[in-house]
Amino acid sequence: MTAPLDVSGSELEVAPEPGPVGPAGRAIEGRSLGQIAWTRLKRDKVALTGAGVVIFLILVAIFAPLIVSGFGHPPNDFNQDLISTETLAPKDGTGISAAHLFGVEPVNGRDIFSRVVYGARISLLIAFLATLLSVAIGTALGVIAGYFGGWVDSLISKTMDVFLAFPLLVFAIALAGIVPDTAFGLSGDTLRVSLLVFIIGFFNWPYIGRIMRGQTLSLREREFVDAARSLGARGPYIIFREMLPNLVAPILIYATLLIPTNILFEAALSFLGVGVRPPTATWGGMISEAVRFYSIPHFMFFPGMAIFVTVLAFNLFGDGLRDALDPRAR
Amino acid sequence: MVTYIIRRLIWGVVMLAIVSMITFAIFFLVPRLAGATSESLASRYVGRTATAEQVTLAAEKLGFNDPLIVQYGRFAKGIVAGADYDYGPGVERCPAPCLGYSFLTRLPVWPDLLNRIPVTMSLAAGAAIIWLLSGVGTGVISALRRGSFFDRAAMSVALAGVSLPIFFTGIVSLVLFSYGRPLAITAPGGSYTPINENPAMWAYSLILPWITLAFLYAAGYARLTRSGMLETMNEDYIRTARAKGLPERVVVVKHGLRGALTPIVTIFGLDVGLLMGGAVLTESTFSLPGLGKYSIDAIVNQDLPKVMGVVLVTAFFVVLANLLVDLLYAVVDPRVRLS
Amino acid sequence: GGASTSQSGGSGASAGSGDAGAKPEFNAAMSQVFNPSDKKGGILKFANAGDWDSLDPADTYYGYSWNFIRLYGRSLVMFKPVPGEEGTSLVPDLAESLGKPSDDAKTWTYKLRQGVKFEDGTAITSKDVKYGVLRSLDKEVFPDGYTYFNDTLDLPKGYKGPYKSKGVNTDSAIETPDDQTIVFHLKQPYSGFDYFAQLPATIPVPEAKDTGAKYREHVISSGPYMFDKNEIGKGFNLVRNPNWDQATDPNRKALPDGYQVSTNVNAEDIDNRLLSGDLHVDIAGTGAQPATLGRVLTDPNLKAQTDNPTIIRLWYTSINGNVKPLDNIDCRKAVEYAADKVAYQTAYGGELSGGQVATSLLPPGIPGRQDFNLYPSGPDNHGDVAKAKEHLTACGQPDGFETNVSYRAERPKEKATAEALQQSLARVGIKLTLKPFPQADYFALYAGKPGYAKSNKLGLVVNGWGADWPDGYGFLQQVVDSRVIRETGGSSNISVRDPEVDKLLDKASLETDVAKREPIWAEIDKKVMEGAYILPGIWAKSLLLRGKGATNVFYSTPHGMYDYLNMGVQ
Amino acid sequence: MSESPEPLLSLTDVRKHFPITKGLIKRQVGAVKAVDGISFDVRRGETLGLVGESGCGKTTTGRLITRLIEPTDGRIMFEGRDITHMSQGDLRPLRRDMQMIFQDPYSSLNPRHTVGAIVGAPFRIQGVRTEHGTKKAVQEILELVGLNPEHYNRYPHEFSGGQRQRIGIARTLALKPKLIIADEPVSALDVSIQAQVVNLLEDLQNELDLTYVVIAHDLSVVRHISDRVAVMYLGKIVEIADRKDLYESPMHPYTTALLSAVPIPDVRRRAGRERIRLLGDVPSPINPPPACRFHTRCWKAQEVCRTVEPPLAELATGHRVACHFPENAPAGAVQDTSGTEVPA
Amino acid sequence: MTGSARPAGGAPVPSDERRHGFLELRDLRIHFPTDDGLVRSVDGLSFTLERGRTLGIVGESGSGKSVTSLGILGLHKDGRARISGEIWLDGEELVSASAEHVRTLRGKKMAMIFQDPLSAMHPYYTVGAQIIEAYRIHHQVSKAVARKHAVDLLGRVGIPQPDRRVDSYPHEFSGGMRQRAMIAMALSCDPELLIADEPTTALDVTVQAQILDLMRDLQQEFDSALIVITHDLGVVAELSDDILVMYGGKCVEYGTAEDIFDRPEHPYTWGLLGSMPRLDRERTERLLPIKGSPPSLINVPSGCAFHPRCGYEPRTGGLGSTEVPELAAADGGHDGGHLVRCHLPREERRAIWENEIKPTLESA
Ligand SMILES: Nc1ncnc2c1ncn2[C@@H]1O[C@H](COP(=O)(O)OP(=O)(O)OP(=O)(O)O)[C@@H](O)[C@H]1O
Ligand SMILES: Nc1ncnc2c1ncn2[C@@H]1O[C@H](COP(=O)(O)OP(=O)(O)OP(=O)(O)O)[C@@H](O)[C@H]1O
Ligand SMILES: [Mg+2]
Ligand SMILES: [Mg+2]
Repeated sequence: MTAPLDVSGSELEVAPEPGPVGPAGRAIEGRSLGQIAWTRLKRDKVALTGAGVVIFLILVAIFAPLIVSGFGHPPNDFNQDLISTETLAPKDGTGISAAHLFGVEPVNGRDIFSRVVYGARISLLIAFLATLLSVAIGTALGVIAGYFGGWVDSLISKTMDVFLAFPLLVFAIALAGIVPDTAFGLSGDTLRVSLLVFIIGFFNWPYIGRIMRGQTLSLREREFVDAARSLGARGPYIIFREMLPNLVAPILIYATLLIPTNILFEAALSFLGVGVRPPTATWGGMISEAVRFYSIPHFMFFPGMAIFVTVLAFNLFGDGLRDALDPRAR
Repeated sequence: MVTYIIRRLIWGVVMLAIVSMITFAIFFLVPRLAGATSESLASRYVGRTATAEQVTLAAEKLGFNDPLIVQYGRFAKGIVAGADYDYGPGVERCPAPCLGYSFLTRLPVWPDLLNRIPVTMSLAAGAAIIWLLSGVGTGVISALRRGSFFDRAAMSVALAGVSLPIFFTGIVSLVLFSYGRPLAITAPGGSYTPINENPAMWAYSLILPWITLAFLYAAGYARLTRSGMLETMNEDYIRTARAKGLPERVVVVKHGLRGALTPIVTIFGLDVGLLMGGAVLTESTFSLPGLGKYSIDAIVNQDLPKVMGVVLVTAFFVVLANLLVDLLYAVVDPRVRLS
Repeated sequence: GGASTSQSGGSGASAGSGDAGAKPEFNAAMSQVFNPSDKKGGILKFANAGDWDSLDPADTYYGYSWNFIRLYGRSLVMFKPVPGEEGTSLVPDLAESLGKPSDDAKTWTYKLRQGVKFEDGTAITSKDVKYGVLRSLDKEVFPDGYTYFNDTLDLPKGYKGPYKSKGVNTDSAIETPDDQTIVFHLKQPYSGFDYFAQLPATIPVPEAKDTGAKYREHVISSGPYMFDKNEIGKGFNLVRNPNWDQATDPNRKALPDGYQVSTNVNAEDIDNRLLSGDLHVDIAGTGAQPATLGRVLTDPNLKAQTDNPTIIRLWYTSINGNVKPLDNIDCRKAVEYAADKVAYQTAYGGELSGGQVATSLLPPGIPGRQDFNLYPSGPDNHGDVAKAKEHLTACGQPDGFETNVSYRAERPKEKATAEALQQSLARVGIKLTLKPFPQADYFALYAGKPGYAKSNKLGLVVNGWGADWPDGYGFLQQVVDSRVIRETGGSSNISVRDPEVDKLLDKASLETDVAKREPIWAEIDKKVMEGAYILPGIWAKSLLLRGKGATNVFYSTPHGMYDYLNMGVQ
Repeated sequence: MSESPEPLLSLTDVRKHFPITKGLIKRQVGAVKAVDGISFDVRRGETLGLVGESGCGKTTTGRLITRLIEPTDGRIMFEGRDITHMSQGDLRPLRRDMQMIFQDPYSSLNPRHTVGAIVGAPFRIQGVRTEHGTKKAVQEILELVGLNPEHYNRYPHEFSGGQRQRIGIARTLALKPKLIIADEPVSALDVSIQAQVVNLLEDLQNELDLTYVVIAHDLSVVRHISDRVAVMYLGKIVEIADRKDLYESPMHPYTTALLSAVPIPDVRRRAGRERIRLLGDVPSPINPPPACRFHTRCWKAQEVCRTVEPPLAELATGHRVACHFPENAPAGAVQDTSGTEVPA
Repeated sequence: MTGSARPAGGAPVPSDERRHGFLELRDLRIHFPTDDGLVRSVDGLSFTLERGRTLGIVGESGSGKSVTSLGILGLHKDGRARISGEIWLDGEELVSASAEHVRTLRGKKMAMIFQDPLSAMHPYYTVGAQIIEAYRIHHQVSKAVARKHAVDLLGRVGIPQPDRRVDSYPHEFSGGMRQRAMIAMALSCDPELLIADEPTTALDVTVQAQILDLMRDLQQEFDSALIVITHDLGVVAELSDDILVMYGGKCVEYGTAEDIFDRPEHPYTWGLLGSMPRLDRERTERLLPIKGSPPSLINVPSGCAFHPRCGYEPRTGGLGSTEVPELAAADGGHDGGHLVRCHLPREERRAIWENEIKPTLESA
């Protein structure tokens, strides 16, 4: 049984090639695997483009207020003078102008550019945090299951089975729908974001958990673990010093590939109306509104493209990262 | 083998029980933690002009005054032993598995589900065939012509495919190919026709959802198949097959694809299993009256018996798919032993 | 005044002045029958973006369902199926004439027509009507519907409907002295009982065929059509009822050979198919989708395929005096002044599809209504910021205040309204936070539950109300009577707690003289507005798309949509 | 080679059975009898070679000695202390004296650690402080095993197989152990590199006064490196003797067969050699043949071999054999267990 | 059994029409362009092999042994490899032949036995099916006939109850049986050239002995040409008539088995012999290892690839590190069949062997 992103352990190690070092051979700097991966990555133009876009998007998200204030249209401000009160559409069709780069929304004339820019904040924030949560839970439980084996493993594995049998989206919708407006000392966007992070992150951990468990199982068989044990190393030492460094690559790969999945997940929840509360802009939420106005295509186009470009960039970067860290897959 | 299946089935039942308990607890507890009383809960399920007396009645009838355990017990008992149902003029037996009665319509949930399953099944099956054929086919060709124009083009499309949210592609395709088009290639949803009524209409009403759903999955499968093929084509046994003088086609299909297909079959089984629980986004985008749309509607209406029913059915399909996949694995790969 | 006199649906005289009615133009089906015809045959295609609450006459509470149910069920009386004002008058259906009240208006007697049969050929008797009414009283089995009969009939104490109170003598409430006569006894005099008699609950139900909650799966027809195939969630077909006799029915033409109804159809697609002629009726009757507006209104040919009625429905926002500082009337008035009515209107769909800016509660069309505006919102209806600020100062909050606005999460228009209020009130420093709640729980658990609304500071609650029939009492009682507010939640009235209003309501219900009664409605309206308990948004309008190929199309005022009774296929 | 009074390591009837479980409740349905009652001593300063075919339990024995796995039965004494069931905590200090070299130079070094971290790990784990800091100590050891101390900051993947094996050896040497268990230390290496490592092991033994247990399947390597050799078959020791005795006059038929199966790199002698060819493979340790486990493949097997298990008896000084019909046995040394001895 | 192996120099082959050996490689080069640089896996390899004779190829890991064998079978053709030179098999040139043509020869005219029989057999097909498949590709016979043939073959290679085991999957076989099945598969079409790439490395000694016996017997029976690739000099000695020692993608010494074992002339060969503990000799106190480690095939050391590890390099007067030595006739070879690639003067090599190396190997 494979999770969508399966990265099996042995693949991530440098295959035993005849060492490039002869006794009299050229002196090679002490290059770590990370450095080698970086050299590989540097040659991968596509992945670098992806990385560039990702960084760009992160900057956009961070500096959204600055960018938007430059154009003078806060994301929630109405521009109803641009809207026809009969058809609800922008009077000139789209409202695209130098002032409104992406045009304005029907009904209330909010600036689409500002909303798309602000949407990046929510999307990326939730995707990052949820990924962090999944990875943290998944790694912790996966490693524990794989390392200790026995009933601990059975328990954790069965828990993962149960989680994987849940109709995820249904649960997410249900939970997001029935959690009250103020809870756990939080409210407003903070609560919603935390809730979404929790839901997305919490329901996704079994995937990475399985992978980490498999990786740990295979690492446990490696002789260097025995070596550490025969030196008298205790569990924590083995887990943290011996195993974790070897799990960094799969964690990194999985996390990068999980982020786009989570972006899509968040968009889906927002689309279904259980995301962050309005009027805070989200891409999924904008598309869901745009559905009613499909005859005004630019309304749907920009948030749709924003999701597409973001997810694509992360996927490209993730693929490249995997290729760089995992030479066999090339 | 038989004991294996029995063991797996027992575990499957346990899993369904756990899933149902968690679901029940979430829906039961969260509103109560938010301060709802059994009366205020009941007032969801009566008309807006209902009097306090009617609300109390409804709370009583729906059993909201009982503790959590009792309510869950009643639900579980219905599944195992069936339940009695007061439909007004008399009492009717709802045989096991009785998934209870909708809070809202007071009608049994099970027939509803039976009604919806064929829709979801049609959607899943059709899409699955399309994506399996196109995805695996593309993946194989890409792997064999690695680096070629076809490979690059196919992989770019595939990457785009996995990067597009399905509700977006769904709507765009509806706008492009259906809404108000004189030559609409599909009915835009809601006009689902059962296959036994009119197979042509059935296919017509599903073609767009199929393609939209299949596109997403086909993209993933193409990527998966390609990397799987690249990996198996590096296996020693492929070299052996070539050394025997087999034509390349045989090497690729009989030896390479056969080896690469096993993990794909596994994922395929699980994907279809999960889809059987309802492709929520696809069904709501295309207004298909399947399990996914049903679950959304149930949640919106806070109709717990319906939610429980659809969750259980989904989990059932997942458990079943898991089992089938494992059995299939043993058939496909003679090295696997079930124990 | 009713314009069309030539088209009296009841008499069956039509077709004469076909030319005027057949020309497609904007509002062509508003005050006259569009495309009149007597041609029989064909199948009428209806589609519904949602699903029925129930097809059972005892259980259904959707307006379109009351409109549609007349095809397979005959209640004692009905609204006259004609366009214009005349359509709000009642005519007998199953009964031979309208109800005969006793002097004190506590006893109402109806005589049934001879020769009316169920779809299986058995004759319909007054017992069947009585049974239909009695079973509708069981709110455990039929939780959804109205409670008019429960509340008004003089039932034995503790009576719970024919299922649970089997064999209980109910003659104190309804008597059936013979097979053709049915007599209703009320607890209190009620002069408008004929309005009750038009409710689907008076549709006869044969006791032997009653399957309680499951009856909705196959309702036994007493009208011209009966169920053929019914798949709940997907749709159903109606075919001709061979046992319906035109001679017994002056109201119905029964033109098409059948009806094909699909439910859960994509709303956008319904519009497209209506315009293309692939579909005859959008059964929900709520009008065009936003995406269609642009298309329809900019194309004169398409615009000619639309009608734009005002509906007896008010979209409004409750101003919750339980929440500080809205307990201060000046703060409430500040809200009334600051709100941008145009934004409100746009949120609901604009001038045509949304509605007309409302200045008070009672929508046009309710008898006795008066036009007044206590809080003029500036020359362009964008709100009067200066006045609002004045009142804020008076209220002691010169810089504004913070509160929440709640709405139903599933309703995009309410969301847009909340956003619009947030924007417009922000101009005077009133900061609103949006609080969406699930529709199913909106009144039961959140906004409609005073304790919750208070402790969670739901200062503004986006709301809406339409009358079950065009009458002041029906419109006002549920939304302004403070006594309908229940601590356990579920009430529609969220903000109006004015003893004087309650007193006026009581006065009106005891007043049997219509001429004296009707001015009271306007008085109540004024009182509520003076208290600034409610921010009226718009009186709803809808942009109805007239399906191509349908005949005898006209707007029915009491139903707020096209009349489905006598349509035919071209 | 003088016998010291107390052996450094002593195994008495040690067993390791890996359970095979089945079913929902993990019922044990059998066991892999990987090691099934072996006894031997290792004296200070000597090298004991352990040979046998794949799967006969050599690695398991090594892991039992280092207590990476818990013995099922028997007793393991190290420096006079019973470590058979000692807790891992109590073992920790002892581990300084007992180290293990692993077979696979690729998997025995953590690819994410630098050479310095790998060789310095023993200090860190055991909490040992060195005079001039760990780095200095590590560099000294690197030099000792013939690696460039400047390679301190490099990663294992930058080294060749032989160099990696040296790193592994350096790690074991860090704490100056008394006993080193080497599990197939050279079998993953090229012939030309094998010799380097073998020589290194020998040099280190001389320099540091080490005791080795060398596990290998290559008989010539074992002969080269060992003072005494034990031959294992299916979880049992079938013969144990001084190197010379074992290679020149093997007594167990299995040893004989093993020796004659080794291909000889001598072209002229290949025609004339008499060979003993065993049939088939080693049977499964789950269901080992009863009595003498070798009887299924033994050309000398008699009925008694199928019914009576031959004890590991000392037939000549320091030469123990478990066989009913040993070869090259001094006359009269054979215990007549069956009474139906047939001369070989 | 015609003639003995013909030596062939690395020098350009004369253009005159001379008879080709049954298998003849001329200046074969197989290079792989990789990210890190060009890998010269095989760099100018030439040899000749006649039917009925066995050639052993020894060399360190990565010296290009497997690449050579796959090259002969044409299995690099559709890969990234750059192949030049000539491969003549029974009068046909294979490097320039079409891939399709080479395919028809594979399995029928030339076959291969791989090192790891478990991974070299498809895990999802029975052993029988895999043999049958190989047979039916080249013979138009029914399934039943092919199956009978497979059973025969399995019996021939010593698998007990072949009619039953034919339906087993590879994982159900033990290591030795797998290798036997692999051999049966290779032999299914009576190939005239059989290449065994490390046929026994994965096996235990006792099983290795069985397989070596089997191969020897089969070769005599089929009279095919056999190439045995290994890094174990013992195995080579057991089977080969001629031996080719590879180092860094090149042949460094070539000769009859006797030449290589009795009169080796290349320092690398000496090193191999010295680093190997031998059961047939007295135990030496110390082994004589080759210092250093194998060369990178991307940055092949300049001059003689072995020079960084060669103890005698100083004696070449700097030539070793600058000039690639020619493969030239050695001193004592029969009819000049003993070739060595070394800068050391012939006499000096001879003297070193006789005086310095041989005594240490046989000491003690
Ligand atoms: N953890 C384990 N669980 C179950 N069986 C095991 C385990 N470890 C080893 N075995 C089994 O015990 C037997 C002996 O294994 P061991 O690894 O000791 O053999 P070995 O002599 O070292 O063989 P090799 O030469 O192949 O390394 C084998 O049959 C093996 O499959
Ligand atoms: N497809 C390839 N691409 C790049 N380099 C390759 C390829 N195949 C082989 N090589 C390189 O060619 C060299 C020779 O490999 P080859 O497999 O022939 O060695 P070998 O002598 O068979 O070694 P071993 O004894 O380990 O089997 C190695 O350095 C290897 O890394
Ligand atoms: Mg081992
Ligand atoms: Mg090789």
